[in-house]
Amino acid sequence: MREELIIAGFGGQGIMFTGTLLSQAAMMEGKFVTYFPSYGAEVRGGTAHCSVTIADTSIGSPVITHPDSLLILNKPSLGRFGPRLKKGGLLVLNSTLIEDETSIGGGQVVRLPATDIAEKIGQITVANIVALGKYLALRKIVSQESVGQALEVLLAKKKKELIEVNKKALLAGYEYK
Amino acid sequence: MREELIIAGFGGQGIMFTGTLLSQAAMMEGKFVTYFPSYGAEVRGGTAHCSVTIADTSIGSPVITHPDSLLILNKPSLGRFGPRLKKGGLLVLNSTLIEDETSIGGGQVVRLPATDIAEKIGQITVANIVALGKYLALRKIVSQESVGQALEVLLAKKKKELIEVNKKALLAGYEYK
Amino acid sequence: MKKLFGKPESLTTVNHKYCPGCGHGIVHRLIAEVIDELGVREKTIGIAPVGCAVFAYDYWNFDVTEASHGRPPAVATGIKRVLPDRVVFTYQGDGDLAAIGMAETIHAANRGENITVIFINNAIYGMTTGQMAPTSLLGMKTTTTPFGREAKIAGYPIKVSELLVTLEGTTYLARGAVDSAKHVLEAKKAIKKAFEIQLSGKGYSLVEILSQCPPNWKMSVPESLEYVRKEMMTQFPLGVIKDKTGMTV
Amino acid sequence: MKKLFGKPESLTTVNHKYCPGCGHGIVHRLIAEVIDELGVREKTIGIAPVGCAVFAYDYWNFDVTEASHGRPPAVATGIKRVLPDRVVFTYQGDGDLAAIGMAETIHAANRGENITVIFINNAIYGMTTGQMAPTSLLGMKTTTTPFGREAKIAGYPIKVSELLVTLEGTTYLARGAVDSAKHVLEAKKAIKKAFEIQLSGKGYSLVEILSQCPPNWKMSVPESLEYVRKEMMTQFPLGVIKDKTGMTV
Amino acid sequence: MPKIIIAQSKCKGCELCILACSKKNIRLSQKMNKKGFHYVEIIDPDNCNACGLCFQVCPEVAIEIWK
Amino acid sequence: MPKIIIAQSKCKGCELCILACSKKNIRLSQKMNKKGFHYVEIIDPDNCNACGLCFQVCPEVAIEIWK
Amino acid sequence: MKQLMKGSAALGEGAIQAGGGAYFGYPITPQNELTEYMSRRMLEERRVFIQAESELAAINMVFGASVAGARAMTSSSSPGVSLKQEGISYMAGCELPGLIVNVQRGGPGLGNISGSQADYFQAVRGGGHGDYQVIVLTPASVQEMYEMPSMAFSLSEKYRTPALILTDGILAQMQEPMELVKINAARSGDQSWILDGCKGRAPRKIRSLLMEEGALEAHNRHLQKKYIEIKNKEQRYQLINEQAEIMLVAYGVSARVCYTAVQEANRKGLKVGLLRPITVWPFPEKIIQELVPQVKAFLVIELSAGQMVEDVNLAVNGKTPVYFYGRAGGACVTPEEVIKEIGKI
Amino acid sequence: MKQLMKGSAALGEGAIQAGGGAYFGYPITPQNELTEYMSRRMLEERRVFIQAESELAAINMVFGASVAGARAMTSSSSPGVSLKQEGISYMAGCELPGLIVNVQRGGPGLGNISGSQADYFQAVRGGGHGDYQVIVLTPASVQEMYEMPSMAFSLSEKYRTPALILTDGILAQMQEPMELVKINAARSGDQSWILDGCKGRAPRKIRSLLMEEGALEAHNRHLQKKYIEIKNKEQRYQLINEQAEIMLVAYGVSARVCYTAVQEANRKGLKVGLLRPITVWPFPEKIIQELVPQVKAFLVIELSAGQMVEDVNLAVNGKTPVYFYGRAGGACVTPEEVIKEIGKI
Ligand SMILES: Cc1ncc(C[n+]2csc(CCOP(=O)(O)OP(=O)(O)O)c2C)c(N)n1
Ligand SMILES: Cc1ncc(C[n+]2csc(CCOP(=O)(O)OP(=O)(O)O)c2C)c(N)n1
Ligand code: SF4
Ligand code: SF4
Ligand code: SF4
Ligand code: SF4
Ligand code: SF4
Ligand code: SF4
Ligand SMILES: [Mg+2]
Ligand SMILES: [Mg+2]
Repeated sequence: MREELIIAGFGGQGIMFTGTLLSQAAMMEGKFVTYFPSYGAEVRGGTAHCSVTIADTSIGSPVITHPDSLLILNKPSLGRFGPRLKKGGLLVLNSTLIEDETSIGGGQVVRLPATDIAEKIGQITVANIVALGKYLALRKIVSQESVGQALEVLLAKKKKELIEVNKKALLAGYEYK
Repeated sequence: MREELIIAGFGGQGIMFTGTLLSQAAMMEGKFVTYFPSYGAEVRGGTAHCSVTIADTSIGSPVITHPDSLLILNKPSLGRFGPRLKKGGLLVLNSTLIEDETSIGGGQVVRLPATDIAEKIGQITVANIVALGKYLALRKIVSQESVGQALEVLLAKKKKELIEVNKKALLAGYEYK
Repeated sequence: MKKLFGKPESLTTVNHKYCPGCGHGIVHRLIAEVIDELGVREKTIGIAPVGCAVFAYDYWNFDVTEASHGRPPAVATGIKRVLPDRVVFTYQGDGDLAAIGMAETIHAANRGENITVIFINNAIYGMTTGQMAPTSLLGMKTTTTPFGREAKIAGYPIKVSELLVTLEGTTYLARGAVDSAKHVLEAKKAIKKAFEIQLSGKGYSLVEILSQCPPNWKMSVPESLEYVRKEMMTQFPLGVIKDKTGMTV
Repeated sequence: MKKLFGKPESLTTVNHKYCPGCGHGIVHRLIAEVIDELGVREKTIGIAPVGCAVFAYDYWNFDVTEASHGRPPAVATGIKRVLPDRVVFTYQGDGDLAAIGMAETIHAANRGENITVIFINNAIYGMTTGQMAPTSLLGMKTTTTPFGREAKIAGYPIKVSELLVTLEGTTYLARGAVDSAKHVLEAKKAIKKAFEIQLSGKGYSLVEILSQCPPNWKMSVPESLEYVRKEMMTQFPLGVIKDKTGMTV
Repeated sequence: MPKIIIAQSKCKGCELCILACSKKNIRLSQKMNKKGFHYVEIIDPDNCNACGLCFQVCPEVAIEIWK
Repeated sequence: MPKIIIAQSKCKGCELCILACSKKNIRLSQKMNKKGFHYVEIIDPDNCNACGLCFQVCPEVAIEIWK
Repeated sequence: MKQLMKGSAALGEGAIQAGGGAYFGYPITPQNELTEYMSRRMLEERRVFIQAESELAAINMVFGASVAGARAMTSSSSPGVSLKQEGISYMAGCELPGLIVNVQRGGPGLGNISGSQADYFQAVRGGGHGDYQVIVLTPASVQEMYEMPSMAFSLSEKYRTPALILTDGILAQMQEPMELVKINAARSGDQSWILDGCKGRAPRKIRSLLMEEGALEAHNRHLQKKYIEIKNKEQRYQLINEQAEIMLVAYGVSARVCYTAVQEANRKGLKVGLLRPITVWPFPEKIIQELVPQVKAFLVIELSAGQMVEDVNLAVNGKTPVYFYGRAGGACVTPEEVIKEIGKI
Repeated sequence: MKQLMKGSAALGEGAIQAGGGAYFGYPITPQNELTEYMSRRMLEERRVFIQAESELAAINMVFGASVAGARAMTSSSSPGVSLKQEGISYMAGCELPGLIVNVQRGGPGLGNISGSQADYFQAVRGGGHGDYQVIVLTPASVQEMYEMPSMAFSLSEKYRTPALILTDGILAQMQEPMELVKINAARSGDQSWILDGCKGRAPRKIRSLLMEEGALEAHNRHLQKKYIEIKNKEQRYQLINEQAEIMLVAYGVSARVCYTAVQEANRKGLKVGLLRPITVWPFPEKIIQELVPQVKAFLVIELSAGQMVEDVNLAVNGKTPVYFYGRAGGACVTPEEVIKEIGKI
């Protein structure tokens, strides 16, 4: 097993957190994992993205050129990363912010209104986790439970109060049809 | 023909001028010549010396390890350069300032009281030229006339008044027995 | 209808990459307006720093060169001495001008180079995401002073304009801010004066502008304006610090 | 019989390489005497500069390190932070301290490093044989200002002690000279005070010493003393420039 | 009546103009532009006096005022 | 009577001590030391008051004074 | 227990665990997280942290802290490391230990902030002046980022010459599981040169200026002897598939790319292996010379226009073909590209 | 008419005759006479002279003067040149012409002030960061010191990359007869990048920061293409005794030593020749490769612990034995030593 995922959106949409969360969960499951952020430092504006590779065997470069999957939370990122998706790959889109209807050659395109769903949950900033839930439902790279545990680890120190709403978002995404 | 000469003494004894003068004369005679100063910069005190190589064919390195001749104007320089003299080489000493009586293995040692002679001429600072005169008398590397002309070239701009006394010193050294 | 306010010719149409509320964009425009008003766009050479304003060459519609971090004063010196009739200015952040570039700053000022320096003091390293700057206030939490800037460890905020006062080479030193329209207009006057001094060959001029950096200060834009007014202006009072020409702004 | 005057313990017996009349040798002795008097020879670490005093490590009878040209304040900072209970001082010329090392000088001062800086201002680059220094007086002929230092080209003589006054990190700034026995004794008092400030943990102290360089000034020794008194002291007045401790020398 | 044009695509919603406007005549829109920023809009064009304060503080030079 | 010792080998003949001595009690020797400098000498040992002014200005620490 | 950690933080923690007593840095992307990490942790540990006014000041503070006996370090990225070259030459000349970290980014000039490997020559050929060497170590995982400072400090002290960890923006920014294993913090080598006040001993001097006739030449001979000893004793590397016919040679992040390429090539039945230098100075030339008879070709992979390939060429000395593939300017080579290059041989 | 001239003065006058418009220097032995010469002559010629506050400032003033279109230069000696490395990398990245002179002295660290050749690697392998090259010229006589600035400026402008004259304390300090021949001062190459105000044209920008995806890689490809062109077209050397069996390889002052050694060896009937690289980057590898079949051994002579010998090794690639003899730390090799080394082969 080897999954290369790029997560992309605006800065502020929790892109890096999503990637770290997934990586933490993968590590807790004993998998090999690398996480690589795009560093916005020295560039203001534009999109943020990160690359997560999860595998059964040790991983070489953390840099992903042609991802197996894409988690795209805003429109500019679709233009930037869409064309890079591996043939037959999976594209999960936040349809609240992306009206785009074009299909990706051969691949699976899944649209979910992540921001709307997050708003309904009462915390617009968890749209990323909603999208992650959907992605995990489609690619069972790591279990929902592991992500839940990872959430507890990562938020334990400073943001304990956010654990529940994030779990809710994860579930909402996971179960979104 | 190839002559390698080191001239050494205290800073202030006109060591560099003596070397340049000889080089200028050699050049005016159409010879190949290199002049290389020891740069006292970044070292205060100690001795000053310079290296002059004169030859019929083009000259490689201007650095002299074992000179054919030495022109030594003070005592510390004798200790430093004496041992380097080529076997059978010529050593001209300023006996006013160097009481040393040791001979140089196999070589020719010539002592002249250059400072005393210079004082008599009325310009203590031309002891260097006195010594040069003696040296030239012994090794006819360049002619006395060329050195005279070189003096005119070098002193023409700023120290015209010194040409005569320098010429006198040169002659005094040349003719010293 | 007449256009009362709009993009000056000396700005390109390229969009800034600055964060929302950042003062850099305002000062870029002020410089462009001054250059337009003085009619010197075609003889101006700007020097962009290494800092958030590193892309300034894309935003100004005149000749601009990059300079290595901290060295704009040296680069400006090289340009101005070769082309003394051109208008040459540097645009520098507090890290660029007062940390790594302190020696070049002092010496260009001391030589009285006939250049203009626009100095953006936002008390932080913006581009590298929020480290302490030489001008960071005591107690300020930055990514390299996680417990707040402490004088014993990290020294005091440097008052650059005051530091340069003792140098005979400096002709004009002033400090402004861009936290409000009023201050923006005052800052523009100071910038204009600085360029005029250069045009009349009177020597070195520097305008320091207190500027907000909301994200690295970890503040909202309104909070950052308050910080400029309450904290920054206390440490770095606005006004003309030196004016050898005797004229007031 | 008692020895009234003689070589202090903190000097070695190695002969100086300085030119006749040079002030460096006098200041070396003053430092050594002060260190002896304070009883700190065995816990002192000196930093020799790149300049005529580069061989100072041979002359002082305590631990001494070299530093690259201009960087003694940074080296001193490294040592003092690691060994805060040792006595750490730099010894620097005007080229070292005020030209290439200006940024390090300002920043160590601004951090209020608890070190002592002995600054030899001889208005020239001695070691490299007589080029202009940042402190060379206007009109002064040096090997790089053959027509005399002209402000338009080469800027103004920098008053280092005055420049540092505005920095909050500086505790004690004083200027002395070694042109006469009287001034030598005053200079010693200032040096002693500077070391005492360090010993009591009060922060950064700098003593600037006007010093003659007869050969590079192209003067006899007496002429050079006159130059110090007439020209140097006019531009660089003697006295305490700043004293945060409030005590007078 | 002055004409005030705010380039939505340039605006980053920093609200500096809102704080600057003496007429309190600018507000944040509910809508986002392509860059993901809520841009600002004039509340009442007739209430604008073309004072230019909003222009002065706008870091994006997103505002143009005609009269 | 104070004893004043001037190390000839160290002296560089800079004359600073000569200028400093209130008693005008130091002069340049006609002789040179090994380094090529005319060193200084005390004119009249009895005339020295051990004030140490000469010591203070000597860059070579060539002077020692006992009493 | 494993934990996710950023490469730069791992390096910082590794230096702290190794007894790093003094850190001096200046911000520059992509090494900021290291400076930031140290700004918190060093103070927590009551050790010395200073954000210097410049890279120049930082390396000279390291000089001072090292003189005073601390395990001292600095870190920067390419342009900032260029500014340290004079200081590094001084440290080598004065025989001072110390650690410099270069988180390489794209160049030349301001370049960009992506990971790169284009400062190899600067590191191993002495970007500063004079004949000197620093020991250059190259981690290839977050775990190694954590463990390498200890190795660097102790080699540096043992041989009294600065050590440099040559890494890049990718390794510094990435996170992967790693373990905070126990680190050896014992100081190694003679310490009788440290300046801490001459109590009970003769004063000591630290200097690189040697003006007496022949002194600097003698010092250089001493240095060269030391360098030869290091060359003989300290060549380190990792070898994957010793029996390979095509041997990739790569360090740091490009070794990771090659690792994936080797796996895939092997799957296809190709006899491809990987030699990963861990020290690039001393360069592991002995193993290369040993491999020469069996290897049909070396393929050197770098994120540069080709620098380490020269060391491979010098070691191989014409006896086997040496190929190169690289991408300069902050671009990263992919495993696919490596496989394609293997195909071309 | 011949005249005696110091190497450093000759270089300075040569730069002035070549139209050098701006000089920025900082004192350091043994190049002080060059700065001093320029301080007088540039003002006499009403050109720009500044004694900068440091070597760092000086190289960045050169950057500025070059941006403004002047033939700009700086000079220093080893430690000072180390401080210029960041600036040189920027100039290469921005494709700016300009001249840097390194009057090499003994290192590492403060070292001493004797002539040396230990900064070769720094010059030809890019002591700064990133993949870049500067054109490196090596004079071997006072006459060449005078003539080389013109060559340096024009190559530098033609290819828009900095040029470096790599000389040493011996050549700079020595005097020998030379002739003030007429120098070509014509500016070469395209000038449409100069910043002098955008009157009548679109504004221009000078930068080395390329953040857009792929831009820096493309820029590096462009630079490498240019470097390859220079390598192909600009290798310069002097060859004495083409038919020699033992070929000495040396540049600058050590080439002069070798010249004497060759004369003596030939007198003794030994078939010894000398290849003197005039450009050391690009290194004259083509002629070495041509010589390989006929030469029994190369003997490289340097005033260093062995740096250029690597370039000879890379060019020879194991096909002929390459020997090295050198002296580091400011000591000078003698013709006798060279002859002894020849004897050992
Ligand atoms: C030699 C060097 N050191 C460090 C950096 C990294 N760097 C880029 S911008 C910057 C500081 C920016 O701060 P400032 O000058 O205050 O500008 P701001 O971004 O705040 O406007 C630094 C340290 C660099 N590019 N080069
Ligand atoms: C990086 C570097 N630049 C330049 C030099 C050459 N240098 C040696 S000493 C010196 C200046 C000396 O002047 P100053 O600091 O005033 O000391 P002084 O000799 O006058 O006492 C210079 C420029 C050097 N050694 N290293
Ligand atoms: S980081 Fe600060 S200075 Fe930089 S663009 Fe953002 S607000 Fe402006
Ligand atoms: S050159 Fe000047 S500073 Fe240097 S030793 Fe001589 S007198 Fe003193
Ligand atoms: S021009 Fe004045 S009144 Fe009109 S919107 Fe702007 S600030 Fe408000
Ligand atoms: S000031 Fe400009 S960028 Fe900010 S909200 Fe107003 S229009 Fe938008
Ligand atoms: S001690 Fe006083 S009186 Fe005696 S020689 Fe010295 S200065 Fe003169
Ligand atoms: S002051 Fe010292 S060195 Fe100078 S003349 Fe007197 S004894 Fe000699
Ligand atoms: Mg800033
Ligand atoms: Mg000085």
